[in-house]
Amino acid sequence: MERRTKGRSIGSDLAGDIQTMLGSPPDLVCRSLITDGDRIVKCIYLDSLVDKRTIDEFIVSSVQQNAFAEEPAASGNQYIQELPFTAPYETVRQQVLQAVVAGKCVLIDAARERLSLIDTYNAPGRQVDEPRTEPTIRGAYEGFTENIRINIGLIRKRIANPSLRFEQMTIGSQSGSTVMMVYMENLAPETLVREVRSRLAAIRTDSVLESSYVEEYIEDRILTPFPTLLDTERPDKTAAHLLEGKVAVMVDGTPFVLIAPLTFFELFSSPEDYYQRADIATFIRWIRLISFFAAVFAPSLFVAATTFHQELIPTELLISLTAQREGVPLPAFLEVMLMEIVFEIIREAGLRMPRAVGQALSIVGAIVLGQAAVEAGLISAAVVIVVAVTGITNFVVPVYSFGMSQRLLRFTFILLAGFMGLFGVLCGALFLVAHLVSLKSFGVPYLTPLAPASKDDWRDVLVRAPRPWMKPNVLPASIRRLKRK
Amino acid sequence: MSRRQRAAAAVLALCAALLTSCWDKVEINELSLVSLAGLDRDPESGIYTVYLQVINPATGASAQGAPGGEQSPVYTYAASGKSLAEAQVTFYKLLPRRMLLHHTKAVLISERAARQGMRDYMNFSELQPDARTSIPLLVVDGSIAEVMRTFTPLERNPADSIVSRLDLMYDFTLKAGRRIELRDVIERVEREEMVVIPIVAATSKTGHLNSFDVNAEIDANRNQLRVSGGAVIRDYRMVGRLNEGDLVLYHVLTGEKGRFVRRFPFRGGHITVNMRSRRMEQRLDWQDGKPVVRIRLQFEFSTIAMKEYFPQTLDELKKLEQHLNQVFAEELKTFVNKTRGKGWDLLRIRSLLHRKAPNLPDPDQAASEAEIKIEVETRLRGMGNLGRLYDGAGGEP
Amino acid sequence: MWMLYAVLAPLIVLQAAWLIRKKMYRDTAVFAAVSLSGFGLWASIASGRPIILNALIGRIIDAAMSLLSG
Amino acid sequence: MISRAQFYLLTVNFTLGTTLFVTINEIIQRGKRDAWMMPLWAGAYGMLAALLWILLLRSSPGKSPVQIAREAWGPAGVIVGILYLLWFCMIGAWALRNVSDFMNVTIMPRTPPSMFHVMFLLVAGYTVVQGTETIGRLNGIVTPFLVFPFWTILMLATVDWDWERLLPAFQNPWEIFRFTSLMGFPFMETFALMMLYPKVRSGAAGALLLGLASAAMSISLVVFMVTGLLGPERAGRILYPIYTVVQEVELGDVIVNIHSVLIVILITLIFIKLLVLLYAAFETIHQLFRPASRWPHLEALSILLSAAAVVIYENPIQNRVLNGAITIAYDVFHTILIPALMLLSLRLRRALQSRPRRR
Repeated sequence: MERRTKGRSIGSDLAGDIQTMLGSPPDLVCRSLITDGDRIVKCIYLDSLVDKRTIDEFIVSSVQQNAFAEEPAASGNQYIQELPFTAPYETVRQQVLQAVVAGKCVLIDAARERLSLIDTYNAPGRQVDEPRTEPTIRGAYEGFTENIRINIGLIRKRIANPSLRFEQMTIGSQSGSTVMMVYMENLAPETLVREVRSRLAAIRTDSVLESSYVEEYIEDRILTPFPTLLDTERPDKTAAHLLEGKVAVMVDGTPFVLIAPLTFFELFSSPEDYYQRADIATFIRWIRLISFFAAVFAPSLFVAATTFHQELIPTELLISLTAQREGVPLPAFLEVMLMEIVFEIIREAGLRMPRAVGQALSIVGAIVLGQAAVEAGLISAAVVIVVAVTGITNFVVPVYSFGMSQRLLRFTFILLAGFMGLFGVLCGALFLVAHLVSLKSFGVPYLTPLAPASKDDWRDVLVRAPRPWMKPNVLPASIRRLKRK
Repeated sequence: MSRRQRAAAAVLALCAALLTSCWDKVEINELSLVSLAGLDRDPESGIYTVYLQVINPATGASAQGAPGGEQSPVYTYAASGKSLAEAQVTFYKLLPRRMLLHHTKAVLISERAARQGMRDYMNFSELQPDARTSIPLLVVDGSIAEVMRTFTPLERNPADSIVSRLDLMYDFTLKAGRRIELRDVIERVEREEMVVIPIVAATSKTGHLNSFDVNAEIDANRNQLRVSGGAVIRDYRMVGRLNEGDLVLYHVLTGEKGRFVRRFPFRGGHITVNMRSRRMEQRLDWQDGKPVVRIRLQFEFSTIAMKEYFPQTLDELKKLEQHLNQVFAEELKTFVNKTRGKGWDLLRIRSLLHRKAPNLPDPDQAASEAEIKIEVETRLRGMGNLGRLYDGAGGEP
Repeated sequence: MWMLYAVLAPLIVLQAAWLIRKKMYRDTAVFAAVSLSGFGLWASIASGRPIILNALIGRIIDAAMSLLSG
Repeated sequence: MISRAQFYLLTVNFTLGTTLFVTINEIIQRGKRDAWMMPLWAGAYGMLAALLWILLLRSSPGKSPVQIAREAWGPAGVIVGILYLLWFCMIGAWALRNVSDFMNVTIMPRTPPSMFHVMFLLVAGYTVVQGTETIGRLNGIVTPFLVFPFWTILMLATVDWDWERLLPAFQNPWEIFRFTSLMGFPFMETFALMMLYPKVRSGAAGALLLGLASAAMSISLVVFMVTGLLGPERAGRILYPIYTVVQEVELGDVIVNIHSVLIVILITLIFIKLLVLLYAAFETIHQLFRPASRWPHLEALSILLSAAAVVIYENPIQNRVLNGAITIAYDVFHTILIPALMLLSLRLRRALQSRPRRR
């Protein structure tokens, strides 16, 4: 390698080398600009990644009337970067290659012995759009996009504060993706920032294509159904969390931003809570809690009650349940299990289906599987009701990834209920609580502010107290814990 | 073994456990819901006969308005054995589904079994964790087999029918008390008190009928069950009966609160009063070494049933009230004396003595010779819709 | 009661083997001591001659009492 | 490290643990209408014992009884430690057996007892591995779910409350002092909490005493209510009066049999007790032999406990008889005799050491 590069000079050979090393792709442009000093300045860029207007109006013109290269760019400038002409050819070539594939424009001025990399990155992508996974009625309709620059803008727009910090780093030996760490320097606890930074730096992987890649590397515990980092595509939510002193992690190429630390009860609060009247918000929050319990426990309790503890069911109801089950072949446990699985299949299919067919599918699911199965006496009506209820309640929770974990828990509990009835459910519940209290997210106990208890935070957990009643600019308990350390 | 492997192992272990049989699991359509239990014991052979009324779930889908057509709402099974447990298991000769006793609404016991004594039965049912003892116990007058095989119109499930009748009777006639459940019988008897439980009997029948016929028959007085009268229980044995009139007095004296209608002699004729017992208090004091029990009873009455006479002035009212006090007290006294004559301590004087004066040498003796003073206090509350009665001729002679 | 052994024996043996492989000999000793005593109890149950701890302690205490007194 | 409040709750739940299920009917049997007084004086005694323990642990702060034993007697302390280990296992097995007996008698007659034991041990083991905080917080979260339904049900049950059942009161006030084994179980067993004691941030002593006091109070209140609800005649004879009480509760005419739910909820109390005991045993092993790993020893303990729970007694009758006979001696030995001796020898040693320094 070293030998081959011997005697090659940046001025003469670099352009050609780059072309060959990139396999002379169709979108590689290599122009020779003639300045009025009759010097030739080579200009290389991938024209699929760059903003042509910048190149034509700014670079080309400024080079041609020699306005450009006069002042050497200040070092540390993100946009214009100077490379020393004297540096070893090999390293220079590597940097230049990196720059080109990262959408920069390379200017080689052989006469003046200057090599400048100008950031003209402008990748094709979606414009700002409504968030898909967490829409709201009241509140901003903007969602993050795949373009990290736009996302930064969306955050800055909401927090006009000099102490808002963006730390950029490149992760992924192959993909070389841009990952950005965002926090408020005056609010975020130093320990937290350091922790996140070190965990990000510790990532050894070849590619990061979505924020979940990062999430899996930096979360505290792998073996848990619960998300320990909040992922959102709502700028306002992100801003709110940043203002609570939390740290956000953005990955270029995905609209999902990770926020750490996350506590259990934040999963039940949606940005909408703070845009609505306090009483309504509180009520809705309770609905969410209830539907969480319903989604997790309803089928298992049904199984337990109908196959182990029939005495629980009021006589009349029991009679009609029995009447429904006359001639149903499957045991209740299998019945529920089957229906749940079928339901999950329908839902999964519904996601993949093109919109138009989705309608048809839901009809098939509802009518054929519900109605027909009941009338054919394969499934008792009660089971269909239970499954439907759990299915609906599952969608109430505002965080999508949390909905997933609910589904997982539900099946476990059905198993336990089918195994030992209420006792099994009890054991499962105790296990769950033990797991939750032992869980930590970036050093913050998952169940704060419930356990460990900090009472003055309860006014924003089970209720959403009116803002005037809340203490102004008090960070949540989780962050205060970290500050204390 | 890394943590992940551990978790996997744990999950595997759990699944392995799940794959094994689930012991207490039983599908609801493998159950027979017992709604009414009956007990009989033949004095000679000492053979128990247990009757179970099992709900027919096919008729349960009545929520959709389709009461299972001509099917019987309940099926009555009978099995007998030397002991209750034997009888209970013998059912599976006939019963295709596992018994579920939790939903039993009432227990019937035949008079002859009650007279022999039902301690063993009480013990048995307290031993069974799934047999609740907080359900009413009734004595069957006549053949229990017939009662257990009698349909009830309107309320298709006989057990429900009986229970709701007991409630209604308590509310409107005071001919049924509140303390008539198995547990009350047990507790009272263990305290050496007496307790009176209602009696149920089958009314006259017109041949053998099925549920459809019963529901088609207009005359609801026939072919069904009647709850009337009370059986006096002492030491788990039925020792006698109370007729309906006495039953009211008994409940009044034992402090049950409820409405009832009673007819008192008044000015040569009679007067019907709709009464409501307010409070009862027993006081014990001693006169020259003899216990004296004072029973104060407070009643409210309303003019709603008083079709014979309507007081206009205050002193008329006072007279009426005094009259009622005095007459009612008389009736109560005669009732008390009658029962005490039979040696029945229905007023639970003995346990009163035991509570108030625990270390008497011979409580039974003292109880039997305790003097009982009853004072009644009635007040007019509540009115009918008439300010003064129509006083044309042609009333009851 | 082969079932019992089928469950318990691998549990104990594998765990002990793992401990030894990890060169935690002290742990192995403790683990073996505790788990084997448990296994012994299970075996006594399986063999149908259970050692009733309550009665055992009762006897021990009586013995101690008699020692103290006599 | 757990907080004072958490320790307090642990004490209460630990003490109530099996007591609410097992002992109530025996208490009422012996004390008749005055039974509710017995837990009170037993609790007072328990607090006295607790004072001794606190004295012991104060004498060398931050150390658990086992460590103190080693400090006091060196190698002989190891034997003491093993004795304690066995004692914890014993009580733990007892608690487990109570669960399975109770469940078998009441709502799940066919399930083999060992299933209950194994399930509980799995969960408890997982919790203990997570450490002290987890135990404290778990208990803290679970407690309201225990307290609220239980007392609500007792309140609902008071519809058939009858004062006559509690009369005549104070007939034989001295009869209540006859039930000595009540001192041992539950109150002396709380010694197991002393393994947690050093892990409490501050004010553990107050929390312990307060916890014992309120536990005694609530036991006596429960006994009082049960007597008033079932009457001494029935409550004294029924094996699990609590079960009967909740069984006879009726919410209107619709919800008539809610007992299984309540039973299953109340079982959690016993779980807490088991949790503490398992933790104590586990800690003992750790402090005695300082092993590097955690899971294997819990596994071993689970095997031991699950076996011991089966053979702890043959049948309830034998249990009752032997219980009356041995409990008190057994507990006094572990919770009064040994601690007192340890305290004594510590004082002596300190005195001996301090003499030359004074010169």
